[in-house]
Amino acid sequence: MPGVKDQKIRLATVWLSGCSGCHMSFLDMDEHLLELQKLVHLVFSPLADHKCFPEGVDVVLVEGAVANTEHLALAQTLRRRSRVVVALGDCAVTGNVPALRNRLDSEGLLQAVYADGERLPGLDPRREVPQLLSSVLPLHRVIPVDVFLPGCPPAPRSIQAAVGALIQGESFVLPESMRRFG
Amino acid sequence: MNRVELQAMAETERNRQKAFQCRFLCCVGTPCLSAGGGVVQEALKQAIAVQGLDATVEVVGAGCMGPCSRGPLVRVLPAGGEEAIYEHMTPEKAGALVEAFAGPGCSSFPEESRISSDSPFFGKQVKIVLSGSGRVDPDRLESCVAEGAYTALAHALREMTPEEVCQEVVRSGLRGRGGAGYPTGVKWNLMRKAQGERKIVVANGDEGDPGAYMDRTLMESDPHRVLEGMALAAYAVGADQGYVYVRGEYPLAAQRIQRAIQAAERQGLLGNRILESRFNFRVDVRMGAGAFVCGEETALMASIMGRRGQPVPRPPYPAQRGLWGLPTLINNVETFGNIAPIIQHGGEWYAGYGTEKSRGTKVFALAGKVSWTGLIEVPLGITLREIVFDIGGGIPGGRSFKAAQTGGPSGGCIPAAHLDTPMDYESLQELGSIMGSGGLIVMDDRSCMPDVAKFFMEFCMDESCGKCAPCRGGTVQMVRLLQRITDGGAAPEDLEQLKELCLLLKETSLCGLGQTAPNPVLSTLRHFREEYDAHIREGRCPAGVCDLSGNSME
Amino acid sequence: MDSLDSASPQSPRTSDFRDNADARFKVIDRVIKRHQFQQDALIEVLTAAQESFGYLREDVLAYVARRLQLPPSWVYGVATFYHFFSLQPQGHHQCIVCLGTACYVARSAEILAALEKRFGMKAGQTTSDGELSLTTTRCLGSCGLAPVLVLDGEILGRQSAESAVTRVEALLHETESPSSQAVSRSTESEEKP
Amino acid sequence: MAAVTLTLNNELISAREGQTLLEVIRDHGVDLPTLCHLDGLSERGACRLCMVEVEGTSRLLAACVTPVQEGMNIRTDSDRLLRYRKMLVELLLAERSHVCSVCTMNGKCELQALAVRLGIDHVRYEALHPALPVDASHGRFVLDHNRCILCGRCLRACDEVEGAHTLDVMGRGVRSRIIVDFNQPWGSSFTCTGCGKCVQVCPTGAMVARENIAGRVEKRPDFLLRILDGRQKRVWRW
Repeated sequence: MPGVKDQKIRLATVWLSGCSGCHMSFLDMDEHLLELQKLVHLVFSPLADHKCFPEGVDVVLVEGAVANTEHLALAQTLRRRSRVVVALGDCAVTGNVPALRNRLDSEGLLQAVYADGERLPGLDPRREVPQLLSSVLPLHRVIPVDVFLPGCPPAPRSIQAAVGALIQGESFVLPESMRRFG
Repeated sequence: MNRVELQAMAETERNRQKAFQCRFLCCVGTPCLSAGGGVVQEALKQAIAVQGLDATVEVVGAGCMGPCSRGPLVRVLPAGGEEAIYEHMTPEKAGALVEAFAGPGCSSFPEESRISSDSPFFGKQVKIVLSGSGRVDPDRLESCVAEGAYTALAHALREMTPEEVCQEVVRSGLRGRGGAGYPTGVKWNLMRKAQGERKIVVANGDEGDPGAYMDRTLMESDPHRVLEGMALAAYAVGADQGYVYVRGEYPLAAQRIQRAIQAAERQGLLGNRILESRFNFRVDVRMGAGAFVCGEETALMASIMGRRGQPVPRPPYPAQRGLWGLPTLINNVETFGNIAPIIQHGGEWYAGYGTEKSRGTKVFALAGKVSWTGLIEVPLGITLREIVFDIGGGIPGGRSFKAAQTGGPSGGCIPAAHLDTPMDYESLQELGSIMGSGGLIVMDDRSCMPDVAKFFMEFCMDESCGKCAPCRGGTVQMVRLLQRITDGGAAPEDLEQLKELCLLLKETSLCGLGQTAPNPVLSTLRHFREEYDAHIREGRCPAGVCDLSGNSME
Repeated sequence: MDSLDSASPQSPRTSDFRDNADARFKVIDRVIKRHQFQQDALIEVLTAAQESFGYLREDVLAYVARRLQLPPSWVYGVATFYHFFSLQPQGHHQCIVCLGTACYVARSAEILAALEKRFGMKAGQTTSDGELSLTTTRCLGSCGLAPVLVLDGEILGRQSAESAVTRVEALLHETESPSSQAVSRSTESEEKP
Repeated sequence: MAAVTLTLNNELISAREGQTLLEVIRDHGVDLPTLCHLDGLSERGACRLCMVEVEGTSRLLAACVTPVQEGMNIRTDSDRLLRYRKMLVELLLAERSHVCSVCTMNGKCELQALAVRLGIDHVRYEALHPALPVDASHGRFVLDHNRCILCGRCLRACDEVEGAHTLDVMGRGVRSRIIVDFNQPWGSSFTCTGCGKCVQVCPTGAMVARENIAGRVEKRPDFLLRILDGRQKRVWRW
């Protein structure tokens, strides 16, 4: 059925620096996921096993803040390869909890977590952890973002409304009743 | 002291001065003192003592003579001869001067280091406010009285009603010299009609604009001129208490004003029953402690009352409810400097200088990349070109003129294309700058305009009092954006955001600091947009000032 | 501030300054009296206090607040609003770099950067040995001499990054041997309760 | 008191002389956001959210400190005003670390509510994330500087209503901060009466009561008028 396949919307979800709560909220759409599944191809997601971000993505939901060079590179890639970028949840929108480290310097942070900590002996963060950015940034400080879905996490129905509109190719503004900040 | 005694004092002093064959006036303003003026004065005195000339030659400390970058300056006034100013004086040169005088031919002073009196630096100036600066000894009341101090006050107290004094000021067309340019006479009339148990007059000497030092110079050089202006104002509006608020950075000015007040009070020229009239006026000095925002009148009042210098919303205006709830008249020090000449010579005489809407003269502190820097007084309406190229002698080192910055952090940059703009309140405003208090900084082609804008924005950020949200948060964000531009990490949208913030601050800030803080950005964006574009789109600083390699992302 | 962390709510070091025979408190008293105990004279009183103590120690602020019958936070708020007041002891030597417009156009920022680099400090700080305080100012009104540096009150005009570093080094060198000044200073700071 | 007539968003209305524009606007049910204003406290005019357009003046006026005048023509909802309000709230959000998800006031916060009302879904400005402390030294209250918007309600309540003047602001500009006494831990304050008025009037999570930290916060900023009327007029409205 190649024809049918081509008509499906190419949806991606990305998990940067965050707790995965927004993905959980996405999954909390429950039975609506089944409807969604008929309309979209999930081409990249932490929920599936994809190695690299594909070309020609229609809508990408990005959870989490941009905390290290790997996030930065992925953000830039997904922007190039996607039509609509959605900042999903407070970490992507404001930096939220990950950005709390911005008042500390990143060297001291690595030291505290990987050297002074007891659980991960022998791990060299400079080799095995992607280089931290000097500060954690919300997604829109790194790439242009088309839609913001604030919330920690955003409510499933907000995600559903947004995704529903966007995969129809419509522009999306969160209805007033669903608005929230933080 | 009464009017007759005042005249007698002047006469005695003039006769005393005439008795000398030669008088050496040494500038004791801050710029000359920091260039070694004190040593020069001592050397002169010593040389005179050595030559045994004490009876025939006098060495006097006098105020600012103008070309500050050429200090220490000494003015030589030989009896009957032609006066001369000597620049870059040293103790050796001072000795040589005295020797030349003592030698044969009396007034054959050396040509070396002598500033030609027909130098264009002086030629285009008109000294009204500064007429006494550099001629009187600020620490001797007699010296000031000899040059006419307090005669206008004596005249007004005897011959004029308060209304007439106000009317004379209205007729002069004088506008506030602190920056905003509000008509002084109108302000006085409002104040005169204000109801209050007592009224207060404040001289705003919190000259915070970097590059501006007109008020300091006036207070240091001719303090009685300021006090007389204040007393006339007090008489006109019915006040009996005055404050001179002096910027904390100006200890010498505060000291001179303080001494002048004491001297004037001793002679009954200030205090109770001034000049044996029924007019009482006491003046006190209040020192700032380092806060630019205290130049704003409501913040200044808070500071005089010993509080955090944070502005409060107007109305009520100070004229309605000012210091301790009393009607308060606040004028700039330079504004007060204009009053005595206006009363003495009449408002119409004063209005004969300047332009239709900007009457009189204005003192500018000319600094930056010009050959002659210093303090100048010119009729309003003179062109920027005349100031920079005639008075200032042009740009040194074969560089080219790029912009002149007026009005300090609240002002803007005027590009070469507008060099023929007349310096008056309206023309400057049309160009996106302001007259401001009178700082005029000339920049050559080695100045980067976004960098200059960042400099002023940082200034405003540091000096924001932190009370209102747009100024407190907005200045920081604007500095960040300008930092990104000068670092090479900015995107074209950043420029849009910068412009939007400019409007926000301008329209929503609580006081003048925030409202005018965007001016340097707006004016450089208007006249030097291509430099911003070069930074943002081409990653290049045309003036070679910014290091654009450090992209701010990492 | 550190001394306060352990202070009990009833604490107020009132007794501290009652017993204080330090003549410098009398200087404050004189200024307060001259201003007839007016609360409005707070800035003048703080200025006088800083002149006699070198900086505004916590107990000095407390003394001023009590004498003028002002709440502590009011006095602290005023003392931290104005640039001139320092709540930290200053170095033996003061170096001020003018960052006024004329000086900035004459590249005084480079002078500041050179000094910061040479002495390993930022503007507003004092070296750990208490020898040098580096601060900035926005215009001293000596624009004809730009760029300007003030070393221990002496205004030096037309400076460059190199000349500035040299001048400061020379100044520090002068007092490198344990001078009497340094000794008296260190005992003074030990007096602090 | 004499009545004046004026126009509010194209509607002719009347007001009492001596009222502020804000009072009049609110009396007529028009929603004008404020943060620093609080009934019962002196006006500070600092948040600039209540700025309105008045015909004949090129400048915007802060409604809270502008007295009504006969014949004024006021607009509260122009595009320009909405844009500025949004920017002002964004600036406040960028200034400190307002991490709503881990705030006890989440859902009760006036700043957060305002962001929602103004349709702010992200902050365009660079978050400054200053390193500010949380003062949990007091037995009953917590002061979290990271959530403070410097509206000054707490210090006015402390000074004007309680009369203690324990709180004030130190520093200036973006480094301004609320202080207790000599900038000391709240718990060591010798002037604080522990009345909690500051906590009640704080619009954000900068001041909260300890017992609320894990639970739901209920602040009652309207109590001020009740006690002030009780004290001054001997009437108690509740």
